[in-house]
Amino acid sequence: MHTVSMRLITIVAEPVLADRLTHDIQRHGATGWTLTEGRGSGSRGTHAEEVPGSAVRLECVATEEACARILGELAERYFPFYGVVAWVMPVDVVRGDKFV
Amino acid sequence: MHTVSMRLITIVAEPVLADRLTHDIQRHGATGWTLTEGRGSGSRGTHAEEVPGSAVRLECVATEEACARILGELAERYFPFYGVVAWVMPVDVVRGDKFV
Amino acid sequence: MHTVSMRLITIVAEPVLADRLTHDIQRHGATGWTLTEGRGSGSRGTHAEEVPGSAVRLECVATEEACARILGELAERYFPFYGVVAWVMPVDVVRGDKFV
Amino acid sequence: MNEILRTNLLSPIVLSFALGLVARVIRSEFSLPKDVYAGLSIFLLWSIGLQGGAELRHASLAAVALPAAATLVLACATPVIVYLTLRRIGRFGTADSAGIAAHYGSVSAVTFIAATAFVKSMGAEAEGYMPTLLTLLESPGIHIALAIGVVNSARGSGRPLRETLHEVLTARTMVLLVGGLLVGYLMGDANWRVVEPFFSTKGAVFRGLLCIFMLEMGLLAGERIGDLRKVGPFLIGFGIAMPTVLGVLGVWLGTLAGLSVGGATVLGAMAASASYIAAPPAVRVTLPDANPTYYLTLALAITFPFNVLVGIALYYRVALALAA
Amino acid sequence: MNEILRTNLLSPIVLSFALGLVARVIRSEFSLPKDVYAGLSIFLLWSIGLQGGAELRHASLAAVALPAAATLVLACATPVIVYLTLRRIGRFGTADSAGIAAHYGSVSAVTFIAATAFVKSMGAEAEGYMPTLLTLLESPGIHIALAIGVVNSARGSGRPLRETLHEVLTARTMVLLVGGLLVGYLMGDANWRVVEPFFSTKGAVFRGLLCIFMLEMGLLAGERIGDLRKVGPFLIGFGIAMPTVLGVLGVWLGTLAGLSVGGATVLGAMAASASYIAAPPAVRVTLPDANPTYYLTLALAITFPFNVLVGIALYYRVALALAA
Amino acid sequence: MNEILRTNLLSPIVLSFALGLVARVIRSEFSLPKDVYAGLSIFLLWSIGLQGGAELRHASLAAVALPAAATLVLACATPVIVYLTLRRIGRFGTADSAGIAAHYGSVSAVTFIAATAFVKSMGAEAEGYMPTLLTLLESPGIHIALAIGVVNSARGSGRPLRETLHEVLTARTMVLLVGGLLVGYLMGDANWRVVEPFFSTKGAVFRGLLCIFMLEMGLLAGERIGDLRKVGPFLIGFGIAMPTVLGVLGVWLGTLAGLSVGGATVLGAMAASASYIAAPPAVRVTLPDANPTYYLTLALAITFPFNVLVGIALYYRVALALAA
Ligand SMILES: Nc1ncnc2c1ncn2[C@@H]1O[C@H](COP(=O)(O)O)[C@@H](O)[C@H]1O
Ligand SMILES: Nc1ncnc2c1ncn2[C@@H]1O[C@H](COP(=O)(O)O)[C@@H](O)[C@H]1O
Ligand SMILES: Nc1ncnc2c1ncn2[C@@H]1O[C@H](COP(=O)(O)O)[C@@H](O)[C@H]1O
Ligand code: NA
Ligand code: NA
Ligand code: NA
Repeated sequence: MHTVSMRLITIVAEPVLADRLTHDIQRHGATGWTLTEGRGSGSRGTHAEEVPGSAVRLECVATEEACARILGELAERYFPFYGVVAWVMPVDVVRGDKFV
Repeated sequence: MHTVSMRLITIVAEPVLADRLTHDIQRHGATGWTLTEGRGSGSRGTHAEEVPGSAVRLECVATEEACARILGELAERYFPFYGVVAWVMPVDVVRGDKFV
Repeated sequence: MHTVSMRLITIVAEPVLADRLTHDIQRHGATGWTLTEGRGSGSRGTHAEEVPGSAVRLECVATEEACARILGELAERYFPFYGVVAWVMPVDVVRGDKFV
Repeated sequence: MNEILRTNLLSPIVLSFALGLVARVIRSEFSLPKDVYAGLSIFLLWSIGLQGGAELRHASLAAVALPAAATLVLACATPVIVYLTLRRIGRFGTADSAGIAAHYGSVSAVTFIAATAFVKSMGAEAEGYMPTLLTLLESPGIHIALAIGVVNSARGSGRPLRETLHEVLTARTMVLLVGGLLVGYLMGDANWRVVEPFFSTKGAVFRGLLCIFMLEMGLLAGERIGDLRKVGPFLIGFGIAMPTVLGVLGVWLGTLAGLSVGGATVLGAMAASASYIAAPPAVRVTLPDANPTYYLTLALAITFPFNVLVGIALYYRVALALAA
Repeated sequence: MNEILRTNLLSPIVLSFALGLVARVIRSEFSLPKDVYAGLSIFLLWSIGLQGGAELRHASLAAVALPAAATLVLACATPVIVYLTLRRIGRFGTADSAGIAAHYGSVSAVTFIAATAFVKSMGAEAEGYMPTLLTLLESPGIHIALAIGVVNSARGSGRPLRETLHEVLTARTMVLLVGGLLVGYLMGDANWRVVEPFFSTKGAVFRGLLCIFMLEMGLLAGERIGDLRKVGPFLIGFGIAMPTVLGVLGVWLGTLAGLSVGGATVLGAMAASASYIAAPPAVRVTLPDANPTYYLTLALAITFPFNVLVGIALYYRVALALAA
Repeated sequence: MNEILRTNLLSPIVLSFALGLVARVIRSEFSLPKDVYAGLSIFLLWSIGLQGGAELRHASLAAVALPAAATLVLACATPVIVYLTLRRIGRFGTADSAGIAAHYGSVSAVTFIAATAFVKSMGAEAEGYMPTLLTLLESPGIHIALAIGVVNSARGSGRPLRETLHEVLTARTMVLLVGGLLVGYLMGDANWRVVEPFFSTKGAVFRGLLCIFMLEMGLLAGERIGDLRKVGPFLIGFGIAMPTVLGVLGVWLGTLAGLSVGGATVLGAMAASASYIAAPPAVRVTLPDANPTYYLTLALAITFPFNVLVGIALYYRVALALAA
């Protein structure tokens, strides 16, 4: 199986941000995303959600550059104000062209 | 803590495939799996689901060979027809024998 | 984007353990966690849940040492009795101080 | 006809559907939570099944036999008519033609209910055993169309047809409709009277929950509206002309089989309707080559609204004419 | 006895359960969405609590005192009987014996409702304050069994027993039953009459939703049927004999305490039933050595169906005999 | 006043809320599943909308005009009053002041219902078209407060205000209230009578589901109780004094506009209430600098319980006095 190395960025955030984040990552070149709902706890206690503690978890496989741009935007626009964490790791995919 | 290196394969797919995929990965030697439900967007716009955009996210820790075989089957049987993406990454686990 | 290397530990377990696990990881120095609900299958067939097969998936970004301590506690207190699996992988994060 | 249409368009079912459609068009983020939507569809199907079973106790076998035969004829004819039309006239491929045929071969439970409510509001209540006919029509058409597709298709999904047929036969819709029919029949009148206010398809609970369900149907249809461009003018025309043909055929067969005006109208609506719950996953796994945009847009965004807004009233006019 | 059994087997509750069982056996993918299932169980428990509270206003303390005492005797005796039987006769370990005892020490709310509905359909309605007894029986048996298990078990979960007992006392079932009792009592008759058609356990809404819940209970029991082989013949026999013994004990104590035939039957069914909502998680975290396959299969796949299909009718026969 | 308070405190709505609060305080893990909670709030809003629409058919435009004007005056005055009080007296920053103003500028549907139920139980039923006023009051206050906040705030969220306003106008609450109003109005009396037992805000279904919803409201409020320390004494006092002022203002304007005692009380309760469904997400994305602990604790843990427990009874007393 021929695989290509890409980056997976995972963003966990307050649910109010869900739509904006999916738009943002697509603007930076991501070709797709997957979102699951859950709950969490971190440094910011209170979320503006009906159900306290709820969180969305957004995953996106993209190029290293796209992930760096996404991280940059997160750091600038969201980290100061919102409950958001993100992490990046290398992954192997088949059909690497799908994600560019 | 003594850890062993294994592979984690994550498959995101149309929900209609959920049962087939869990069977497939077990056929290729996986000893377990975890499935969460979510939604997503990618290159194929339309899913045959009642609720458009819904997706399942299947995770499986397995040996490198098992993951390669699973990727191979995905590429052959599902990639041409269905909305499916998959990625693989190395992970450390305790009790490595559980996954073989 | 300046990133720092951390560890991501993912724990999949029977839902009855959810609250204990989130307490445990915080006791070992984790500053936050994210939990999603799903279902799964592994070596232990029967869970004591109303809905068989349900599972929780707990993620936590922490230092390598914290992850090792968490794995150690899991191995000692839960692995012998409960349906629990866990894996660890390196991830890159912005704002590394958030997780210490 | 104008008065008939007006009654239909101002029914809560149609108004709720329209509201959902509008909400999507103005890009509202509103939608029913997934589990609520699934719970509602379980309640609706189960109620239809139960009520059908309870009513069946009061129908003689003789009375049901002919309409049941007519329904089975429709179950076999519909997928074949749709398949051939798409292959011969539309020049579609095997998979797409068979996939779409599976949807029209089955039936939309919500269209069935809308038709039942409509004829009642026109003072021409349908026979009580109509849910039995719905149950009969639910699955054979899917089986036939999938079989046509698999037999004629070089490139299969590598999955035994048998497995899919088992899935269709044991799907949620079948368990609830067939199972409800049995439970409703067996529980007897005294037991039915206890739960009737809750399950009756004429009652406030059923009608109320149906409104909420229709809101979501409107949202789902609205979501597909953008795909109308993708399916092209032929399929848009097909999604209106084909239900008209099948609806008139259903009304005619129903009248022949001795159904009342209301009953023939409802049978026509069933024939004309396309399934969007049972058929899509079955087609998706068995005929992966078939384009989901085609069958989903047809079923949800064209034929369903057409039937609910206009079709049912039309079949009623036809039934009136045939009865006269 | 035949006529009694027939009435019971054709009740909507039993039929829906059977349908769920069959659906799982034919490997249908049908199931209730998780949140719908949880929502239904909240509604059922809350309704039972409210109605119990509303009825309690009309009962004199004197009338309730003796039955309440009988219930508390059952709450203490049941776990001990079950524990000793399993240890001495079954030769099971401490954890397994105590774990199973916790399940029989508590009570299955659905069995309670099935019994209430059954005696009503036999024309022997139970006392209005029965939900109060249900609430009394809910938690002490779990506490006693867990305490036995922890005291006798070398290898604990490393978790203070106190924490688990707090969890049991504040669990969903307790909040809804005890809380409902209080709210129902305090709101007064005028307020209760407004919501009674919705919450009454004799009403169409409650009975209808119960049917849907029983569908899922059938599915869950069906899911455990494969485990019958794993639990072995002793436990299968135990799962039938033990509820029979406890049921007769309950009926006898109930009759002694002055309950009517209907009330004694329902108390017997409560004693005979095993909890599958409150007990399993409490046992799982406190006695991790106890094998969940044993207690879940017993509670859900053996004793629950046994009670619902046959046991309740049997306890009713016994209550009739004792009353004569 | 004592008797009035007692009636209110023993209503099922208040008792259920209190139970939820207590359950959280004793650290019960009980909560409504997410989809059930969302489903309930959809049902409640949709019912209010439909009933409002159905009642509107029976109201003359002349009768509605003045109360509607009074409502719009409240919609503009409330956010300004709250904003200035917080800036001038409380010395809060722009974002926090505007964020809190948006919450009081809008309205809590559950407070509205509690008030409606209360005045009915006091024999002073409010006008049937009150839901129309609720709909009018829902969104303008949010728009005004956000505009104030954005204009006066140096550091914005980098997101066009237009987008947020669109979101507020197409949010779930608006779709259900405005849409329900239209559907209820258009469907006509005959259709409304069919579904009325299900949707009527005076009926058993609505009242019963509302109780279950209030349980969760109690849990949510209880969850915020720990934050009372964080908001400090000024805001705690504000969360009680401000609704009192706004409530009296609302009652006065309502009486001026010709509303009955019941109607004026309900309008007062609407003015006094703070939104916790529509406002929080809108404020969060538009004024990210505003501290959610402030506005959520105020709306949910202070003003909501204050209104439900005491405020409504107070506004009723004021309305009685003004009418005399
Ligand atoms: N160390 C962590 N590991 C995993 N998830 C986290 C961590 N810290 C925070 N989160 C998630 O990110 C969300 C926002 O975090 P925060 O901004 O710290 O409040 C939380 O609700 C959690 O779901
Ligand atoms: N780049 C991506 N990153 C994460 N998930 C993706 C990505 N692309 C697609 N997906 C997921 O895979 C599903 C199928 O993708 P596709 O086959 O591209 O339609 C989508 O619904 C998404 O949930
Ligand atoms: N190989 C695996 N890969 C991913 N998840 C697993 C794997 N094995 C087990 N799990 C998850 O861990 C839970 C407990 O596993 P077990 O202790 O093996 O029964 C299962 O319910 C699955 O959700
Ligand atoms: Na059809
Ligand atoms: Na018991
Ligand atoms: Na207000």
